[in-house]
Amino acid sequence: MRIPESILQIDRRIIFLLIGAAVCIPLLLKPRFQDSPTPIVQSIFDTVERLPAGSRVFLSFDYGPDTAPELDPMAKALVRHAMTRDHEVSFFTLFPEGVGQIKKITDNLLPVEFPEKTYGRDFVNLGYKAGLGGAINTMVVNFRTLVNADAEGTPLDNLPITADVDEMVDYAIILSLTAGDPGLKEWIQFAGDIAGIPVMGGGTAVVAPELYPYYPQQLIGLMGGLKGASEYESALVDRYPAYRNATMEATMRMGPQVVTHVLIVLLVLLGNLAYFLGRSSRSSQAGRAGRAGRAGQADQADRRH
Amino acid sequence: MRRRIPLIITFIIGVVLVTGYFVTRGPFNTLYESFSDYFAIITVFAFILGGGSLLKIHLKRVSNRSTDWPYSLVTLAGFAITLVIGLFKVGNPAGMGGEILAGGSWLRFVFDGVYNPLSATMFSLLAFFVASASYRAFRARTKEATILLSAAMVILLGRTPVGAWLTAWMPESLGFLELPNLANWIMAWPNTAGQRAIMIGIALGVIATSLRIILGIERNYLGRGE
Amino acid sequence: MDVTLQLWIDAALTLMILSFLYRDNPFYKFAEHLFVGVSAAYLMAIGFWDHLVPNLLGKLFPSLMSGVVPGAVGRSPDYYYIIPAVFGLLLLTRLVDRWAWLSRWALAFIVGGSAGFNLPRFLDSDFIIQVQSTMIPLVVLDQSGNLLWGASFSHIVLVLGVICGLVYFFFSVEHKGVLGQVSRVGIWVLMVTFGAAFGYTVMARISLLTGRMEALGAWLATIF
Amino acid sequence: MPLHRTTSNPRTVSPSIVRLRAALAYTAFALTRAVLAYTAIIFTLQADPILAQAASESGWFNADRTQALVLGVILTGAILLYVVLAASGRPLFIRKIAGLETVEEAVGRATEMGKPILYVPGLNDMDEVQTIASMNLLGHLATIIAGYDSRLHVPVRKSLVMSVARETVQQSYLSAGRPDAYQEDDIHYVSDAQFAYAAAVDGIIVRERPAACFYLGGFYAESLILAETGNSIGAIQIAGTARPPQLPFFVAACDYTLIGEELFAASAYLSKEPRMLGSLKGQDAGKGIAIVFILAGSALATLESITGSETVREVSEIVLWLFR
Repeated sequence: MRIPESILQIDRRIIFLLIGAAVCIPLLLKPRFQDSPTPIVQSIFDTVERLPAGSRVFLSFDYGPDTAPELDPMAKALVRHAMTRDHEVSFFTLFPEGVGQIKKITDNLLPVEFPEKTYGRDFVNLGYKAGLGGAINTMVVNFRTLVNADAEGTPLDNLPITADVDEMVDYAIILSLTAGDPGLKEWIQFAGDIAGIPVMGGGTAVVAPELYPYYPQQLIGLMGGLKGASEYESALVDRYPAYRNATMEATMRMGPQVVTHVLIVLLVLLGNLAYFLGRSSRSSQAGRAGRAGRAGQADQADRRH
Repeated sequence: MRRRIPLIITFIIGVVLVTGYFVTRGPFNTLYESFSDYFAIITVFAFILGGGSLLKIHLKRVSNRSTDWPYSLVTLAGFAITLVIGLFKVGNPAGMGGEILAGGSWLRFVFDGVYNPLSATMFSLLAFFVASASYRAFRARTKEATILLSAAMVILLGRTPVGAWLTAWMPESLGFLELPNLANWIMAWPNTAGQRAIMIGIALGVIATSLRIILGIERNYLGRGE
Repeated sequence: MDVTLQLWIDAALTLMILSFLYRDNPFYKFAEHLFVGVSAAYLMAIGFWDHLVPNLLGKLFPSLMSGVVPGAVGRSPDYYYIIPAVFGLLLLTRLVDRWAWLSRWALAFIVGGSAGFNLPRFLDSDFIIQVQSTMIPLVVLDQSGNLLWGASFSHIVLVLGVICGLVYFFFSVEHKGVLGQVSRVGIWVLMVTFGAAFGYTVMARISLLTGRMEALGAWLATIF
Repeated sequence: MPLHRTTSNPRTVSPSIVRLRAALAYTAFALTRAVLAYTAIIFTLQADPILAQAASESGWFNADRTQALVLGVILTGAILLYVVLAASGRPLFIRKIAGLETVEEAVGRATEMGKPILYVPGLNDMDEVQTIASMNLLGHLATIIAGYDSRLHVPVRKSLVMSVARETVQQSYLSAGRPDAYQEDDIHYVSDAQFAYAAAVDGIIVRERPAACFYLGGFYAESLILAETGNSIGAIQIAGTARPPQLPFFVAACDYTLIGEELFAASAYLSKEPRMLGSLKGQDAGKGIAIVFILAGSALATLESITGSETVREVSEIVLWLFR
C-alpha cells in the first residue's frame, strides 16, 4: 500500500505545476465554450432591456485592477447593453483604483464601439468619492453635497445628462460591480433598502456567495464571477446577434476555468481514492498520522462534539 | 483621568452616532454622515505612526547587520523614493494642482509598473493555493467532511459547461438534478441558509460588543492599567 | 513613461513573486521588500492628497488651498472639521512618551464612533432584514392552488437551515439531547455553505491567474 | 487558564460580602450608564415637538426606523439584563469552543520547540468591531505567552492597530509579572497595502517558522495565502473571522476556525469574566428572538398561503410588526 501513501503526501509543487499548465495551455489553444444565462443573471439583462430608452443608469465600478480580469467583462457587457438601449450612464466608483477602470471604458471602449455617443450627454464620469459606505449614505440623503461636479470638475449643472439629477432617486437603477467592501452590500444597505432604488450588479466569485441572501428581495440580479459575466455575454449575443463577432472576454477566459475545474475535481477524486485504499493500512499505524495529512476543519467539526 | 476621559468620549460619541441613525437632522445626523470622513482623515495622521515604525524596524536591521539586512535597504529605498514622488507629485503634467495619479506622472508609473503587477501576482498565487488546499482538505474522513466535499464538487462542476454536459442525458423530469441547476439550487437555498445564520450571529456579536464599548464595559483596547 | 520598460519590470516582478511557489529565495525576498516599501509610501501619498488635502485642509482653509483643491474656491471654512484635526493630532502624541496617554482620546473617539456607527447598521441590515427575509411560507402553491413540491422543499430547507445554524451558535447552553441534534444539523448546513463558497471561489482565483498569464504573454510577444 | 487578576489587599472581609458589594456597585454602574444612554437618545428624539407627527417629512425622527429602535431597545435591554444578572453573581455556563481549548497547548509546544508565535490581527482598522475583538484575544493570548517565555510576533497592517496591540500586550506582560519580556519591535507596522502585507507575512512565516499561527480578525483574500503557507511549514493554526467569504478557506487550511460570532464569544470564553458571559447570554436571547420570529413568521405566511385569508394577513401584520 505504498502507492496511496505517496499520493496522499504528494509534493504540493506538483499540484502547482499542474495548475499552471491547466491555465496556460487553454490560453494558447483558445477553445470557446458557449453558455446560457441562469435566471439570476437573466433578470439583470431583462431589467436593462425593459427600462425605457433614455433611462438614467448609475454604474459604480467598485473594484481595482486586482479583480479586473473578472469584473471588466461584466462592465463591458453592461455598457454595451445600456448603450445599445440608449440609456444615459453615469460612471462612479468607491475605490480609488476604480478611476482607472472607468477610464478603460470611456477612453477605449466607447469611442471605438459607440462613436456617436458623446460625453456629458450620453454618459458621464462622476469619478471617485472617498468615505466608503458613508459616501453612499451621504449621496442618498443629499446627492449634491457629495457629487457636485464630474471627475474633471465640470459642475453637474453644465452637463445635459446630469443637469436634472438632484437626488439619488433620480436614477432608475443602481448597478455595482463589486470586489469587496464597499460594494453591492453597501449599495443595498444604504441606497436600496433606504431610498428604494433598485439595485443589481455583479461580484467576483468570492463576494457573490455573500450577496445571494439579498436576492431577490433586495437585489434584482447578480452576476457571480466570470461565469456570470459569460452568461450575460451569451444573453447579449442571443438578443443582439451583431455582438457575435465582438471579443467576448469572459467567454474566452472560460477555457482555463473549465480545464482547471476538471483538474481539481480529478485531483480530489484521486486523493479520496488513495485515502480509502490506504485507510486499512494506515489505521494500523494511526499513531503516526503526520501533520501533512491534516484534514482541517472537517475533522474539527467532528471534534467540536 | 487618563482612563475616565477616554471612556466619556467613547460614551458620548457612541450615543450621538446611534441617535444620528434615527434622527434625520441636526448635529447628530451631520456627525453620523461624516464619521467615515473623519475617520479617513484621522487615519492619514496614523500613517505617520506607521511610517515611523517601518523606518525604525528597517533602519535597525541595517545598523545591526541582522540577517537579510540588505533587503531592508530595498524597503527603505523604495519607501523614500515613492514618498518623495508622491508627496511632491513629481512629473505630474499639471503640477501640484494635478490629479495625483494623472497619466504621465511618476507615481502613475510606480503604480502601473511596480505596485500593480506585484499586487496582482500575490493575489494570483491563490489559484495555486486553492488547488493544494482543496486537494488536502476535501477528503471524506467524516460525515461533515463528506458534506463539505460534495457541495464543493457539485459547485465546481456545475459552474462550468462540463457540468451541463455530464448530466445532459438525464430525463426532463429529473432536470433539477442536472449539475448547473443543482449548483444554483445549493447556492440559492442551503448556502443562503448558512450565510444567514452566520450573518445574524455576527450582527448580534457586533451589537453586543458595540454596546459594551459604548457603556464602558469593554475597555481592554485602552490598555488595562493606568 | 516607456511602455516596453514597464512591460519588462512587470514581467520580472511577476516571475519573482511566482518563484515563491517553489521556495523562498532571494528574488522573492527582493520583490517582497520592494513591495512593502513602495506600497506603504504609495498609500501614504494617496491618503495625503485624497483625504487630508481636500477633506481637511480644503475644508478648514479653503482660500489657502484653492490652488490644489479645485472645489475650494470661494467656499467658507467648515468648522466641523476641527474635530478630526484635533483627534488626528492627539493621535500623534504617541510619539512623545510623556504625552502618549493623550493618544487614547483619539482612540476612544474612533472606537466609540465605530461602535455607534455599526450598532444600528448591523441591527437593521444584518439582523432585522435577514430575519424578515426568512419568514417565508413553507408551502408554496401556484395560481390555481396546486402544491409546488420543489419550491416548498426549498423554502423548508431555508427556514430549517437558518434555525439549525442559529442553534449551533448558542453559547450558554450545552449542546446535548435535542439541542445537540439540531446543532449538528446546523453544522451540516454550515459545511454545505463552506463547500459551496469554496467551490464558487475557485473560479475567481483562476481568473486572476489567467489575467497574470495574459500579462506575461504580452511581454513574451514583444520578445518573439 | 491562568487568569490575571490583580491581587487585592489581604484585608479580613468575608469574600461573599466583597462579591456582593462589587456586584451591587457594578449593577449601579451599568444601569446608570444605560439609563443615561437611553434617556439621551429618547430626549433627542423628542427634542422637536413635531415628533408627534413623526411620519411627516419635517419630523426629526426617521419614522422608517421605528422598528429598528424598538428592536434595538429590546436586544440591548436583554444583553444589559444578563450583564447585570451575571455581575450580581449568577453563575453562567459557556459551551466548549473548539480551538480555544488548544491555545495553551499550542503556546506550550512553541516554547518547547523554541519557536515564535505569530499573531495576525486581520486587515481591518480599529473602526471594525472584529478588530477590537481580536485585540481582546491578543491580550489574553499575551498573558498566556508571558507565562511561557516564548516570543510573540505581531505584524500589523494598520498603525492604529499597532498602537493598540502594543498597549494591550505590554499590559498583559505587566500583569503576568514579566514586563521585561515585552519587545516593542515585535509588534510592528508593515504596509497598508493588502498584498504587500500578505507578501511580508508569508516571508515571516517561511523564515521564522513559527510553531503556532493565529489569524483572528477581519480577513480578505489574503486569508488562504497566509493559511496555506502556514500549513506548509506545519504550524498549528487557529483562525477566526467574522467575514463570511473567508471562512471556507480557513476551514480548509487551518486546524481550528472560530466561525463568525464565535470570534466575539472567544474573549468571554478565555476570560470567563461574568460580565462578558452575561453579554453572551444576552446574544443568545437575541438568537432566541430571531428563531421565535422566524417560526412565527413562517407559520403565519404558510397559513396565509394555504387559506388565502385576509384575516390571517392582518393578524400576521400585527404580530410581525417589528419585522415589517
